[in-house]
Amino acid sequence: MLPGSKARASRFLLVRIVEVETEKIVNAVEADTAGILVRRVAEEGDTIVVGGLLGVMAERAEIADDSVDVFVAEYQEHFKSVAAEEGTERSAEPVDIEVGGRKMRYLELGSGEKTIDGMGGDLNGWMFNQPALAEHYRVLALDLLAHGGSVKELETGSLEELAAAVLVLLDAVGVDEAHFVGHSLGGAVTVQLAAEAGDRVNSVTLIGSAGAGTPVSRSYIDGFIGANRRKDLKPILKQLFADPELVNRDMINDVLKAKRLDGVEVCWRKIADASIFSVEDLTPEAVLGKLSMPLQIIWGKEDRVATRPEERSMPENVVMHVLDDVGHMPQLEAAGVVNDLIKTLVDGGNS
Amino acid sequence: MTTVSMREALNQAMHAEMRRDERVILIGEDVAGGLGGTGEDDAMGGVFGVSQGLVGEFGRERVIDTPITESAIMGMAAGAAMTGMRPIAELMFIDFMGVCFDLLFNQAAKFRYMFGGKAVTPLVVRTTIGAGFRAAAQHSQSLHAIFTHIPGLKVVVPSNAYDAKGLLIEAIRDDDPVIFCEHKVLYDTVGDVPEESYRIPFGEANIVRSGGDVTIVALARMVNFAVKAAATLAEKGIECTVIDPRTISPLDLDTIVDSVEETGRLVVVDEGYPRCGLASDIASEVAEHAFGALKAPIKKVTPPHTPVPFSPVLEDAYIPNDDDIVEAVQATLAAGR
Amino acid sequence: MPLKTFRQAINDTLVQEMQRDVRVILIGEDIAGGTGCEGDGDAWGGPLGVTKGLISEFGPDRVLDTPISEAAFMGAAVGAAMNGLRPVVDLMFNDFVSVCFDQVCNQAAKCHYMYGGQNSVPMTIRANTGAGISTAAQHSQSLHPVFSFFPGLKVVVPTSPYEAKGLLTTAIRDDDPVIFLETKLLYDMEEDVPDESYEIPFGEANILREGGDVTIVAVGRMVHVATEASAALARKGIECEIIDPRTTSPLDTETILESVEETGRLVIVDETTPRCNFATDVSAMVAQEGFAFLKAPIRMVTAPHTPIPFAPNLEQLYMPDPAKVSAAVQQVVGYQG
Amino acid sequence: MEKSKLLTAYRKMRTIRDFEERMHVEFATGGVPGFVHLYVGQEACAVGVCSQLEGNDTLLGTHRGHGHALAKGVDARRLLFEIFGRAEGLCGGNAGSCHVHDSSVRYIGANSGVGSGAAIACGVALAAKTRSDGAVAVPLIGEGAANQGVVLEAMNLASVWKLPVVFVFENNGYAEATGSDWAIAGGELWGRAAAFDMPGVAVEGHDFFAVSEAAAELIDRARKESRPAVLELRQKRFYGHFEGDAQTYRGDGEVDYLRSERDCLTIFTDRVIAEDWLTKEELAVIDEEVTTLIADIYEEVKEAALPAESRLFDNVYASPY
Repeated sequence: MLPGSKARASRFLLVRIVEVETEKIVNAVEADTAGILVRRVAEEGDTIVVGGLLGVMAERAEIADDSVDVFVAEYQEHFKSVAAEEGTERSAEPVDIEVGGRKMRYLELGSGEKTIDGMGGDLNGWMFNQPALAEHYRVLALDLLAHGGSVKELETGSLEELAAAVLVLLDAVGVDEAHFVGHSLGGAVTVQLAAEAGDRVNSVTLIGSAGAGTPVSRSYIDGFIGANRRKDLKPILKQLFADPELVNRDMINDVLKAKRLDGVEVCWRKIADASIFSVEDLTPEAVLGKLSMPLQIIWGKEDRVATRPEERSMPENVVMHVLDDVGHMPQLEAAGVVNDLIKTLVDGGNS
Repeated sequence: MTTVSMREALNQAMHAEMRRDERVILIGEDVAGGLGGTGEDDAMGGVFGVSQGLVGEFGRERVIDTPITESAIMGMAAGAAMTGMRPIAELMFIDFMGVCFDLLFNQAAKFRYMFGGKAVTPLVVRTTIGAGFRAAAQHSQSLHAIFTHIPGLKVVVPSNAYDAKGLLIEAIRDDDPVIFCEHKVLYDTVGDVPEESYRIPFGEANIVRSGGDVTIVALARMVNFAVKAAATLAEKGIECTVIDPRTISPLDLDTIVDSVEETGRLVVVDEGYPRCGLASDIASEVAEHAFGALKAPIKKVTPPHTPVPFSPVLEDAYIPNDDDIVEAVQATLAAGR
Repeated sequence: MPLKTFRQAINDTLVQEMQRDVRVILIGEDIAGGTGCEGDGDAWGGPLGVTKGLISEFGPDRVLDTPISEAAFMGAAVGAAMNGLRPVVDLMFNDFVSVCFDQVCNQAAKCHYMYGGQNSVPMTIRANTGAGISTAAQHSQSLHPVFSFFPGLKVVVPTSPYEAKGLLTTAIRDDDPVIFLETKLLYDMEEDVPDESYEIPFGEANILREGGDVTIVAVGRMVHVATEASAALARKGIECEIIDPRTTSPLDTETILESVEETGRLVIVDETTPRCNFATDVSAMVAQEGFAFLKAPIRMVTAPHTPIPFAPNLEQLYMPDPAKVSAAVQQVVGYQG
Repeated sequence: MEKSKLLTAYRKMRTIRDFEERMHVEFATGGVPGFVHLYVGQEACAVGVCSQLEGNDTLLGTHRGHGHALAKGVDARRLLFEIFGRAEGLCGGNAGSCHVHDSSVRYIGANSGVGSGAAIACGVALAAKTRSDGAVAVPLIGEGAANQGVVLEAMNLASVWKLPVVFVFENNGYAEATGSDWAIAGGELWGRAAAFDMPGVAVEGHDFFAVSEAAAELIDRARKESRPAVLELRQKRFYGHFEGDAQTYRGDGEVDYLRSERDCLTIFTDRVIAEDWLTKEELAVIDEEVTTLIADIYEEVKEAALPAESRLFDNVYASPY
């Protein structure tokens, strides 16, 4: 027996598997240059800082090895200096605060407006948007109640409850008014906020949104909430993207990790019943026509989750953007376009 | 050569070895029976009557009845073996290993290795395996795989009277701990057995039948079913080789691989549980060492992953039989690369 | 997400489950420590410090120190589980199952079945497993194959703090006896682990790395050995898919088969002795169910068929390491049929 | 003792006797699968102990368990069906004679890992103690099993943990074919109790009144003080270790003596009539009812449905995958 002894383990300990989002989605979504992977620089098991070099792609496979070497060396050198300059900003961590006795989590970068995420997602869902926008504004990404790092308890799961929690959070961090971006469920919460507290909302961007007066796929929501195994979840997540191949193992694992937390399934079921299915019978006019701030809607043409409102049914104060070859996740699938649209609306509204 | 039952063949082996070597002793619950009673002295001769008559010839100093205390029995036998005796310890049902596992698995099996070769443990544990007696979940298991898993032990699973005698004599003369598994249902099966002593070496499989289409490896009682299945299949023009490994640790892999090299097809039959059992063990060795010769998936024939049920109808459904083997052989013939 | 060691993750889980459900109790030797002594009443928190602090929060009625008496307290856990509690038993070293094997394999595993489903036996047995810290032949074994062999048991071998927390939560909430094996060498491993409770379902393998050339199935710490090997192999252009079954019983055969269908090649890494172990189990399953996918022999990388030596250099030699895994992978990749 | 309790006790003892005597006959004619170990002669032991148990107390039986089950209140018909491996048996045909179990009357299975019940009882008692429901656990342990290490471990644990367990040793003279006087060092199981700091009592197991009186005191103490105790009951079995046992280890005339001088039913009947507690007529009514019951269920069982083969796979896990 080994009274009080510590197992001598350190030699076998390993670094954590790569952050999902960085490797897989960058590979899949952001690598818009067609090419052949000629050098894999990062190995699985390595942790790569955002912006770090994962691999080198070239137009031709037969590119000389030494020229790849030169490129890698130059890139690494450059990257080191950029990372040093940017320093602390890059390492911002999410913050947990108590709001009304409940824990909520948010991540603040830069200075400017706020974003709200969609159901089942968390603040990481804005990973391609928040840093880019933070170059211009103060940006808060936050986890709705029962999502991400926020508390996994709800009373009713209604839009009122979710929106109220957002307002309390904003009070707590000293934000009186802001531009709001909401995706999916986050969109419904944004609409609710804008209706309740319009004076605090400078503009609204809704992305593949619930709560805009059109139905959300019930089979998707039921399947998403019910699936607790990789095999069940995979076909469901594939509905999210125009290109189903974007759904990879790490993405599934991350969603499963979130779903498996105690209380999540019960909370999401409440939210689905109280917030998603309860508002789908309205019309876009009825919902959005009441709002007076600048309002834009971004929708993927291939969205199979949230029904896209017909453009002609939209009230006059709404501008609509439909993106080709994009599904329910425009902020990931076409991050650059979405970022530009947000920036245009925010700048236009402010100037 | 006389025709005797497997029970009698085992009894002969113990008689002969106890005569031959006075260090051989028999220890167990009711191996004689009658101690402390007012009736006969050799009242039981083991619950299956295998050791009947030994106490009459060798006396209670060498045929040692014990209280119901398997851990003490196995500990005592291991200690005696390490210090100059050659005990045969009876573990009435292999299921009872549950109450003496430490002595076999952590002690007897490891003495020689742990003590750097300084200890010799010539111990034979005679025990019974197998279902078919409506003895339900705690007296019907075939746990030979557990012992096979353990380095330091040798494991024997005889399928007939002739092999039983030769293998038991070999086990008694062997210098390592041997787990000798007697299938309950086989005690009454008869065969021709020489009256003289003879030895069958460990690690030499018996090729029971030769045929070029499929190799069937079967253990203990399953050998009989395999032979029966092979006869049925022969009528349909399918020729099987039936291999009885006789000892499963050590295992005569060469004979099995050689056969699969010829037939290209393998069916493994075992009455033990399917997970991490002998059927998997043999199948995996062939998948590694005879892969190039395989023409079809290896088929395992085992009971399901359930405890042994009591009810006759359920127990019959549980135990693999010749029909299951025929089906497996036909399935492997139907499949192909 | 906070960084936690494997040890802390387990401690957290026990605290949370005991807070959540008053029926959850802990039983084991020195899980508090100091009982009956003059000094600290939470002297040890288990010999490896995993249960430290629990007695302070939950008191001696729910954190029960025991005499050194595995058979008694394991049996007691079975009885308590059948009578409405949900005991978590600390067996300390999995090797000690040998002195309470009957309680685990003949009672806990079978009661639900034998009694026709009348009583469930919701108990979790935590035990440490594996070699690497010179605890020699009787305190270093990896016995997941022995447990997986028995129908009625579920067997979990977590590979990291995150996995340990989710799987232990599932184990405690599960209505069957679960063997939860904690690899000694992983206790100090750190990882992000949510503060909240979460369950990881049994029977769902984790794919740690995707690759099209070879499938590697590994359990426990061997997953990290395989990962290390695969990084080196990737530099040579060989891409491995690494599958951690998480639970060896139930086994996610589907994920393994799907992967082999892609890669056509399989290497299994298992720290146990080679006979009738988990590697043979997976190999035989694929040789039967996925034969048509195979382009090369299945290779098993295991410990040798010996007890575990003490001397650190011999012990290193005993355990599978990345070099052995790489060699096996290169063999199957280079196989010419 | 109240009259109703006496009638119940008599009915149970009579039922066990007739159930087992008929089983002896049926086994010989080959209708019973597997092994049976008969309880004839020991009826007063289990019935005496159970006369002092309350509804939430648990009894843990052994392989010689038909009498244990019936004494605890298990339905004779469903017990018989189980022994015959029929679908309607208590455990659906998974248990058989040696593992019969009935949670509805808090009878925890007969167990053929001898001695294991002693340890399991500790957990049953622990659960009762944790819930403060005032229940007691009573494992029945053969005197042969008493020499298993686990029984001694369980006695120690029960004492250290202060559990309401009454260890009842049924000393029926023989562990299989070995005499108990030889196999038990010191000769007396009750004497082992002192070493574990608990009271130990031995009584004649053929005397229902002696058994129930001793059991009453020990069970009551266990319940009130949450402490273990030992009760040793001495009464030789009338039949062999299992049916088919030639019993050559017994002395000449031993069973005849037991049947004429040590029959718990005769002793009970003589006493209740002599003391005017019950009448012959009252006993005769019970005899007749039991005779009819046994005849009926043995008739019925032979025609009863067998379990569906699919049941082979049921109940391996409580939460299957």
